[in-house]
Amino acid sequence: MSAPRPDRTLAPFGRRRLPVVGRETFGPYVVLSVADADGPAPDPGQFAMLAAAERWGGGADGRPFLPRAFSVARRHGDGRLEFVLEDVGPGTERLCELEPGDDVWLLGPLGRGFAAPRDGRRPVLVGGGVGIAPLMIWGDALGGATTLLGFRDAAHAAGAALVPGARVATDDGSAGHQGFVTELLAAELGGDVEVYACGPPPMLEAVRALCAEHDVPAQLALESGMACGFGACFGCVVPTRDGYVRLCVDGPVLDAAALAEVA
Amino acid sequence: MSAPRPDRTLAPFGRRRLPVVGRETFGPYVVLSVADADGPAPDPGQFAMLAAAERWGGGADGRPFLPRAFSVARRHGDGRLEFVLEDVGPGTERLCELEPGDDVWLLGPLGRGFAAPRDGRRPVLVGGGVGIAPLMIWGDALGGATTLLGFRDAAHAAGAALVPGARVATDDGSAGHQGFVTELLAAELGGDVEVYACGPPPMLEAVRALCAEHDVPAQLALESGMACGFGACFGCVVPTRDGYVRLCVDGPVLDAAALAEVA
Amino acid sequence: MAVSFCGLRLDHPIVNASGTFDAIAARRAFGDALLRDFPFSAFVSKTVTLAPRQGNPPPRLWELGAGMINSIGLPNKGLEGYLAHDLPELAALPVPLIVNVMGSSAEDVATLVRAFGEREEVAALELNVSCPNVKTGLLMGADPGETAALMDAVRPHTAKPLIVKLTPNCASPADVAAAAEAHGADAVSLINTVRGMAMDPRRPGEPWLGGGTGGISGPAVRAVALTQVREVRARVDLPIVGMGGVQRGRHAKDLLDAGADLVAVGTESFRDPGAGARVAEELANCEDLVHTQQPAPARIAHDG
Amino acid sequence: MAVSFCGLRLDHPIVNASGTFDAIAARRAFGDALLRDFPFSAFVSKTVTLAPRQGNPPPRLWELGAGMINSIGLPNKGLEGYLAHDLPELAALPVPLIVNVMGSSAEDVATLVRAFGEREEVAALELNVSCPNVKTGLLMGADPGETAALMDAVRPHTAKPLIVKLTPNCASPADVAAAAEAHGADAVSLINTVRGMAMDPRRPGEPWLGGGTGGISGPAVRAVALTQVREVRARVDLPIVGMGGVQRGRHAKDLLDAGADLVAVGTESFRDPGAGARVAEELANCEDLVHTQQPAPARIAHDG
Ligand SMILES: Cc1cc2nc3c(=O)[nH]c(=O)nc-3n(C[C@H](O)[C@H](O)[C@H](O)COP(=O)(O)OP(=O)(O)OC[C@H]3O[C@@H](n4cnc5c(N)ncnc54)[C@H](O)[C@@H]3O)c2cc1C
Ligand SMILES: Cc1cc2nc3c(=O)[nH]c(=O)nc-3n(C[C@H](O)[C@H](O)[C@H](O)COP(=O)(O)OP(=O)(O)OC[C@H]3O[C@@H](n4cnc5c(N)ncnc54)[C@H](O)[C@@H]3O)c2cc1C
Ligand SMILES: Cc1cc2nc3c(=O)[nH]c(=O)nc-3n(C[C@H](O)[C@H](O)[C@H](O)COP(=O)(O)O)c2cc1C
Ligand SMILES: Cc1cc2nc3c(=O)[nH]c(=O)nc-3n(C[C@H](O)[C@H](O)[C@H](O)COP(=O)(O)O)c2cc1C
Ligand code: FES
Ligand code: FES
Repeated sequence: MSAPRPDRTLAPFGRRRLPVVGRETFGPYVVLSVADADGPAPDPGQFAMLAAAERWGGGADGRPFLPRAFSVARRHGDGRLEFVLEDVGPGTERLCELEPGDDVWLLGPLGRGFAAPRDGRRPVLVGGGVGIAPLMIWGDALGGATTLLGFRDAAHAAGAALVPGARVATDDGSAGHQGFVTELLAAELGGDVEVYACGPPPMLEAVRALCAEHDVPAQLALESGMACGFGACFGCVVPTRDGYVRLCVDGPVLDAAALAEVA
Repeated sequence: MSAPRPDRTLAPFGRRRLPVVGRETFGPYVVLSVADADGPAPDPGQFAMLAAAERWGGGADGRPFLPRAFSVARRHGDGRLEFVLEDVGPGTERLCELEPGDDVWLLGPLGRGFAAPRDGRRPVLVGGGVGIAPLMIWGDALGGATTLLGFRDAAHAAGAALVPGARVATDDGSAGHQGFVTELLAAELGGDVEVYACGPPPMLEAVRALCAEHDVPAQLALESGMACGFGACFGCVVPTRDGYVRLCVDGPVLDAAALAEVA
Repeated sequence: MAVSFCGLRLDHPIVNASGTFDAIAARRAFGDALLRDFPFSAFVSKTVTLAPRQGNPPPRLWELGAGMINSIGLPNKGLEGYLAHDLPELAALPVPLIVNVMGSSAEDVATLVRAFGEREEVAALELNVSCPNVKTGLLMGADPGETAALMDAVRPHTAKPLIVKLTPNCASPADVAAAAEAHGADAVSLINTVRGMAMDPRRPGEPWLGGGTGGISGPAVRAVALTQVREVRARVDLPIVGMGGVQRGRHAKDLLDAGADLVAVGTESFRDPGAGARVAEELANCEDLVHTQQPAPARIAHDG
Repeated sequence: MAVSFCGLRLDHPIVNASGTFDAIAARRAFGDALLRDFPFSAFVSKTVTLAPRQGNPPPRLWELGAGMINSIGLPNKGLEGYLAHDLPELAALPVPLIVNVMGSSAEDVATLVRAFGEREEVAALELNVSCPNVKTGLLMGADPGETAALMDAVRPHTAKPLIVKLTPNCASPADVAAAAEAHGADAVSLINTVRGMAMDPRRPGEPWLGGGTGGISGPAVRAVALTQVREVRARVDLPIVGMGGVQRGRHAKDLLDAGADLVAVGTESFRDPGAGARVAEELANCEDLVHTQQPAPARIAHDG
């Protein structure tokens, strides 16, 4: 096994038990801060597998059992990592109730993050709902970028406060532009841009199709159900033009050109 | 199905969700109070199946799953039920951490309790460890009785405060008489007495053998692993001279004469 | 949600699993309240054998995080004892009675079937075939040929509905179900418990259960039940009683969707004696039928 | 806690379960740290087939309260791809390599066994027999005769240790193990996953998994593994690799007590990639080997 040239920031081998040091809410979203002073600085777009150190299990149908994947949303100089969580099931429910004083198990950083814009293109970041998370750290790294965010309604749009200066669309028009965030994106596709998107599959598919139509490169941060996060289970595959790839090791960021469709 | 003459206080059909209204500790024992104003007054020696209403499961190996059996230790005029718990595993651990504001599921009262002393005999109550629980309510009902309690050490003997006036033995002599509680009992077996005992099997076996030797009647409150508590699973059997009996419906109090041995 | 099953009209599709509810003992504990609020639409007895059985030595129970293992060993009063003592009491139940029987030879089972088939208190019979045939050594319910031979031997002895209770501990319950169907069964029920064991934490190398091995039930076997019910449904047209780990309405719904006609609640009754009625109600009200807290559209879906 | 297994000397008794740890992918994620702290005393590959396989359509995973169901569908590069790309990388691992192979006919398996048997990087072979024989339609590993025939066909092709990986989805894994032993197997491993499925919460009646049914692993199958290992031990003298739901040292201890010689950790590695080493350490230190918090004497015992 010859040492491969790493195409990503490597994770320390083994999960580590880390203290929760902050919890803030932005509308329905919870920003969880975890102190990871000895951990490496993740690449923007990388993720971590998280589980509560206590009481992981015993929720609906006894779940959660496996850890859950979350994009690293921000890293502070002291090693503090921020995650943006939305409570959608037993795993996120449990993580959303953690408070400073509780611990998490963290494995990461994992996966391949965003690549720099090709040929000096102008980055445009597009997020839907909790898909805002990886765009925060990517915007930080880029030193700021045009950011377009779509939310269901004004309540959810409270999450937009996490990216100051972002433009917002809501499905019901209760905040910002009424309509899909792709409508805001369409207006940005004139010049030499590269699009970075994260959000629900229908939004990503709309972004992919739109960028393909305008011949604009795009990098999409996808999701899929993951058991392990480090290539062990082959559970997280998504179909690409080259067949299935494991999102946890070959993604979560995939080049839009590699995908026929986001399903 | 002709209505049988009830030989016990019947339980309402169905478990009921009841609030915890008190929690006190006596050494290693936790006294949990549950408000059950609408429930029937249990017979001394009857028990209830308890489970925490929240977070029942998710402990060691994902347990507990089934409810747990506990003797009713006291009932107050307002329907408040007291249970004396010792943390010995995931079920008792969870119940011991409950506080006022939490709820429990309770099914009961269940089983057959103590019978009045035969022929006006003088009752002598003998308890070992958390086996004190059913003796408390029985002592109340008898209007006081000679009570002998055995504990491992002085720390555990803190439980003796639950029965004012009880005489105590400890294995290590750190409180009361040094030695087994059966040594205190031996001194009581002179006259016409009836013994009521609850405690670990070796203690109950010693009580049974001693009483048999002295031709003194005894009623023993036994334990066994129970899944249901109402005769459904056939899991809680103990061997008697007449074969196996289900402790949850034919006990938990059995006449010592019915047993060849407490194993 | 009244349903019809093998000619029986039932108030709702939830019955008890054999051996997990003793209506006579429950009457002692709960009195007449049990009859008023009887949780099941039919009552299935614990397994009855020709001769009385004491059952296995304790301990008989081991708790799992998601269920339990039992080695009860089918204690029962035997045919005569059952006819004399239990049947009259069970006749007073407000629902039809299904008697579950087992024997270690086809003749034994035939005797039981004939005896119960003659009694008007008995609405149907369930055959517990999780038993080795003393003659062939094969588990009757694990082998299609054994099951066929058993059905041929017992079918002539009653016109009452015969439900064959399949074991999950074989390569293909669907093959066994097909044999049962071809040889005159009126319905199949599944799953029985899954073979399992636990070690005694205090005696290294020794099994905990008095019977050595036991049967797993409860949520741990739910996914097994679902797949076996679906496989059996793909092979037979008979009505199916589905069971295994049902705790909520949506678990019953899954089994019905997989092809069951009735659903039995077993282990969950130990946690909640009224579980049968609760599951029936959750099912009827479509309560709790969705697994996740949030609807699909607004979140990042999980299906890559 | 060094152990010897089929002539291999291993540092401790904990290996990985096939298909639950990809050392090459893990190297991409963790770099050389993986090699330094390699958690297993031997590395078992994911199943390799003659031709490449894409695997099943997603979703491939369903979470249970006590484990998971997978329908991965054995994606792999096929024999040639594996020899060309994977084998050289795996040769750098600090532990012996056991290659797991599967084929839908005895000839396919023989080809795989011969090809890998010739490679000095390969210390032993594991035969995944949870596969239908395309010729007979029978699941190779569910039938003693099929397993015997398979062993007869492949045994002549290598002198390397052959481990037969038994399926739990049959009436008697012990019968299959006995056939494997009689026909030249060097060891058996068990259990593979238990057949199960889940319904899609959003599409009533439709299975969740892309493959329809899947295999249950994790704590939910631990009691099944324990009983099958014990049954197999009672029948064969071969070394046994026991697996199924091992999360802690005491779970490994239980399997060893039941008759296993090695223990494999599978699903737990998904939760904790270092689980193999942790379990080995817990086992060596007799940590966590007792289930309950308090010693027996001072409490009211539970054994009535
Ligand atoms: C690379 C990556 C990055 C991510 N980043 C973020 C992030 O930054 N913030 C964030 O909030 N989320 C993020 N997610 C999503 C997050 O991982 C999921 O929301 C989380 O796993 C849900 O777990 P849960 O237990 O709360 O919900 P679950 O109940 O697991 O449900 C989520 C969905 O899974 C399906 N499902 C339901 N039951 C089951 C079952 N038993 N087994 C399997 N699937 C089931 C359903 O489709 C359901 O809607 C990310 C995911 C990936 C892969
Ligand atoms: C009628 C009756 C009255 C009782 N009254 C009281 C009372 O008033 N106060 C009180 O504190 N206790 C009482 N008990 C005992 C109480 O029910 C048990 O202590 C309790 O069930 C233990 O549960 P646990 O989860 O804490 O411990 P468990 O872990 O369940 O362990 C207790 C014992 O069970 C065995 N065991 C270990 N693992 C398992 C497993 N997986 N499955 C099955 N058995 C296992 C071991 O022997 C262990 O020592 C009573 C019991 C009965 C039957
Ligand atoms: C304690 C116990 C006793 C059982 N006794 C019997 C029995 O006597 N006859 C029978 O056919 N099945 C018996 N079963 C199996 C159940 O009827 C049912 O098939 C199995 O428990 C699966 O359902 P569940 O997961 O809902 O419990 C028993 C199950 C348990 C848990
Ligand atoms: C995701 C996943 C993939 C698996 N792939 C294989 C495989 O390729 N070949 C094989 O023989 N077993 C495979 N198995 C079965 C495991 O090797 C093991 O037998 C089973 O998971 C039980 O162990 P566990 O409970 O510790 O996971 C797989 C299991 C899982 C969970
Ligand atoms: S999550 Fe396991 S391989 Fe990707
Ligand atoms: S505890 Fe179930 S029958 Fe006694």
